Amino acid sequence: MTNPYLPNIAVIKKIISENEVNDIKTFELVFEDPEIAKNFKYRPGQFAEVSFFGAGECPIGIASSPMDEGFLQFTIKKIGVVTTALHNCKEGDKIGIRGPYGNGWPIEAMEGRNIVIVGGGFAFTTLRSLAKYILHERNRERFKELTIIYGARDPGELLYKQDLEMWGKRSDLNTVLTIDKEVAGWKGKVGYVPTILKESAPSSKDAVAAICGPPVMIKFSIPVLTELGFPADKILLSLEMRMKCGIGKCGRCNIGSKFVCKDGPVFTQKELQEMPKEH
Amino acid sequence: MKAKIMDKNELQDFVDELTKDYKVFAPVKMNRIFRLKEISKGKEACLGYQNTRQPPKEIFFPQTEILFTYKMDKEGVELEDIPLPNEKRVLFGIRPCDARALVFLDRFFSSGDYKDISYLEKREKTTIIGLACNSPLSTCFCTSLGGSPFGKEGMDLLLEDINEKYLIEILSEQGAKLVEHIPWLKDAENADFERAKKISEEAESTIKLKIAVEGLRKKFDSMFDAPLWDQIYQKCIGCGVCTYLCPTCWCFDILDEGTPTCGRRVRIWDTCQFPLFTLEASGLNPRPSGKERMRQRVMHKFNYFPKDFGELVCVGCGRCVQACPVNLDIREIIKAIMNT
Amino acid sequence: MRNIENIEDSIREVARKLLNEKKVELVIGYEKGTLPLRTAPCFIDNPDDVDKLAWNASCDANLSKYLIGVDKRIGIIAKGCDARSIIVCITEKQIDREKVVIIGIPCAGVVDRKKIEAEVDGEEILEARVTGEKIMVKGKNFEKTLPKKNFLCDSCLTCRHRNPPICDIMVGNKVPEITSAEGFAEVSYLEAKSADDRWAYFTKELGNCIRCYACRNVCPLCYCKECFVDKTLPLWFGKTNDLSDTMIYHIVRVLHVAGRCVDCGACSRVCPMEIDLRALTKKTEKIVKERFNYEAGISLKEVPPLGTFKLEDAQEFVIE
Amino acid sequence: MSLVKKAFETPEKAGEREIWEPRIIAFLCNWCSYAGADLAGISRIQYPPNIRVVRVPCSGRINPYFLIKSLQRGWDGVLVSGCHPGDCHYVSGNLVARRKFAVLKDIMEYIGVEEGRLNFSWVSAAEGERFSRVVKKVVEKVKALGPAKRLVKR
Repeated sequence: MTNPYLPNIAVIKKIISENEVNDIKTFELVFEDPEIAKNFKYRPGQFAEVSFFGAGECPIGIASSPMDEGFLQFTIKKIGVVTTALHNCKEGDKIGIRGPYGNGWPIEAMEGRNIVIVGGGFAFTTLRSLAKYILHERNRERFKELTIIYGARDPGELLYKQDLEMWGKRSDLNTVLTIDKEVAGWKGKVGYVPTILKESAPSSKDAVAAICGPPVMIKFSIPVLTELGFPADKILLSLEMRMKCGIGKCGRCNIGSKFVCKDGPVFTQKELQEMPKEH
Repeated sequence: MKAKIMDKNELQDFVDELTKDYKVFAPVKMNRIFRLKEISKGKEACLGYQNTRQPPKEIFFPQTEILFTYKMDKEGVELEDIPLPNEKRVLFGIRPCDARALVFLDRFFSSGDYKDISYLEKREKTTIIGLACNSPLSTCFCTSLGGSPFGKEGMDLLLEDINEKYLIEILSEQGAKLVEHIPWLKDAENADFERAKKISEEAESTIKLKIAVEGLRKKFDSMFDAPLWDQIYQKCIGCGVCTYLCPTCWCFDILDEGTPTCGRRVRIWDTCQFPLFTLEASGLNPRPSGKERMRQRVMHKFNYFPKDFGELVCVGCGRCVQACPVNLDIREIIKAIMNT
Repeated sequence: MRNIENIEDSIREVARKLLNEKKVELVIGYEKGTLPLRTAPCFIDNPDDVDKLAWNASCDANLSKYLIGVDKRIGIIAKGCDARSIIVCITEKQIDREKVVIIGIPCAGVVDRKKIEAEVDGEEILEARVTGEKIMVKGKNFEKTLPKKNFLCDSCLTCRHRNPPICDIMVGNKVPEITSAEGFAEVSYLEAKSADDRWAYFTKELGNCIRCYACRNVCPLCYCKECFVDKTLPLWFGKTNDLSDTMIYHIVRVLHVAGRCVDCGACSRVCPMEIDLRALTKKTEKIVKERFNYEAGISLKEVPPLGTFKLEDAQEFVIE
Repeated sequence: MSLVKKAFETPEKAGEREIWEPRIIAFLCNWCSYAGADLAGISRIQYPPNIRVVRVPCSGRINPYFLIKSLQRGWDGVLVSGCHPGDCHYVSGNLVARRKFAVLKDIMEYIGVEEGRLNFSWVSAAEGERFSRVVKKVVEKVKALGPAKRLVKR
């Protein structure tokens, strides 16, 4: 039996800043030990415990897609003790990773269906992993139509700008970008995500919706999706609760009889309705 | 089920035998309260106590436990896992409710695909010798929750005080192995079993409090938004006494200590009663006030855990009732829930 | 001797009147506990259930903690020490004087449960009643009556403010104040010891602490939004229960109550590991008395000693 | 746990074998004591090299956490030095601090931390000579007490 809390060492290969304010960065990491890299199998939507020795560890969604060989990407916002320490790192520094944890997006259940991805602000990381996974040539034909609706406060806050551009050019998906308030030179839509979602009204026939964003956006998007005909068990949410151990032992992310880190973070709206309103 | 018998005055020699090749933990009186401490000689242990202030979980799941230490320099990071204890241990003289609580902890820490090895390793290497309760306290309500003053769950040996002698019931093969060491123990006759049985019925009858807990789990299903929670939590001051003294509370926090070049990662007890337990980095706290936190403590024990593991996870030891600074009595909460 | 019963009735009367006349929205008092010698805080907002309010010698909780951060007009039952805590919180702008109706109770000292349990050497007390100067305790196979004055809480033995310094309504007539008792006997005893002995004493006592923060959460002076032990940015002191972290937690907490603590004794009473925390708080009280000649919670106008300074403060500790 | 023991060592800890040299952290107020220390340096006044100076705007800025944290991290002695009462650049910084230090020193010594671990002094900008005397006195005191053990986090 190995110590479940022992992280594996990874080296920071690249650090990409995601917004002008530079408080959100994407870290590209490679495991020091190729053996570990080989059997670090993960699905989109899973997270890992990223640790900076001396500061602690925190659960971060894996932003890269499982199809990307050889590296892992984490998008981290500078907000707490560990994230501040990570933001002070430079390329070549060594940090700890343990995981992958959580159930991730239910890829098997989504196969052969239309996919609607609704993301808001900084919580687009695991949705991007899902989108990249679906758009990969080996997987694309297993899924039908893909719609991505992604909004942020202003253009600077939109994450993964190169991906968004690439997706804009592709024909086999429909990308709708929006920002909250009008900004000069912005060609995309303007308005909050729920309103834009209602406007673009993706068809709910044989479709699954994956949504992740700030609580206020989710609060207003769920009714829109139900109105569009999405049944409660076809709306998938990735919850953001305070987690610590990541393996369902420390009790922090306990809602009702479920642990968000073990039984989630992806839940269907149906499951959430049965759980106590504490998320 | 075989059993041995020994006179009361042979107890110290019994423990001395154990200390020869086991590391023995036993209740020791420290100024006014009893605590489980490692002892080297039989006479340090004293069994004239109702229950230890802290449950035996502190022996297996200590309040501060090092997960690993790290050392970082130019070449790389060197992680040193903490060597697991290898010496055999004996936990002497714990009460049936606490032993039963350990069974819950075992089930939880070994559930799922990530096992908590430091806890499980210590548990495996420890033989449990329980002490039956001849005179339960007024705050004890183990009989309402499936336990009993002479309960045998989770123990390897059970000492039953039958006036001038101790009846030692052997409950597991690990217990049997322990008793083989001690040649001068005599086998028990039926008269001893009868006397023990009589005392156990007497003890059980002293617990008058019978809380109807059948259907409690189902009743709680609809209790999440009950207005009752608004009154119950008002006097709670949000300290950690009830959870730190509870034998079936195991929430913890993980944090790093030291400098980036070398230090250690430590696991410490934590409690759902503190606001920081669920405070998120964004500032949102799903359990902002004492009401949600008090509700979480009660609901987890009587509804959430039973949904996963099938049984209510309170053993009725009464420690939270005795130690609560504002006398917030969980028995009253259960009664209030039952008759809403 | 004023008997306890009519105090209880007059408390209920006062509470009913205040609630009926809408002078207060809530009355905070004591109700009978579920265990012998125990009472619990109770919150009455409806005149009909004022009969839950009780008064006996076990009403030891310091209720002023429940006034902080509540924006309602509240009537509060306050003994001498509780009223002094309210004064301290008012001078520190945590409680609005207009919003509080202080129902003062001249206090003859509250009973210390742990002393009584020690007296019956751990046998369980099944029933107990305090009448006048006698405590009657009954267990499974014993019954004893004990003189109340030997089993008062330590802080009550040397309390010099049994009558609340300020109150809006006084229930029952004043009790004679004691002036003879020297409150710092225990502290002087410890001061006489050598540094090594004191270190040994405090490491043994504080080594039992399980960091449950009952002492902090019960103290009316500890109302910080984010306590220094909860801070992680910067992480000042560790949260583990190693000896060094635990001792520093208690040292810094006591530094924070220096010049504000009224010695209500709640911290020592609630400690589950029965650590005598008053050995530390009484020391700060002694320092503040000797150095700045200040006693906390006496009048609404005084400024706490550590919030001000004098040019001629003593500086014997400064190296010449 | 060899790693852990190193964890809380202050950097370049003197090895046990050579004679032990105390390590003292000195919080000097920028206007007086820091200037006093400068003057001692300029006028080549010798004083023991055991102190590591932390420059603070005023002795009033020093929070008791700094001093307690220093003792916890293994410093053998703490010296806090500010302007003489009445000379404070911020008028009352040292006066407020004096009360805080008085209470802190009494409590720490009451708990059992040896007298001499926490030292306070007033040194003005013109007293270079006096600064070196104060430092000598503190170093002797701490040397007599030996390495710090109490409150140090292992």
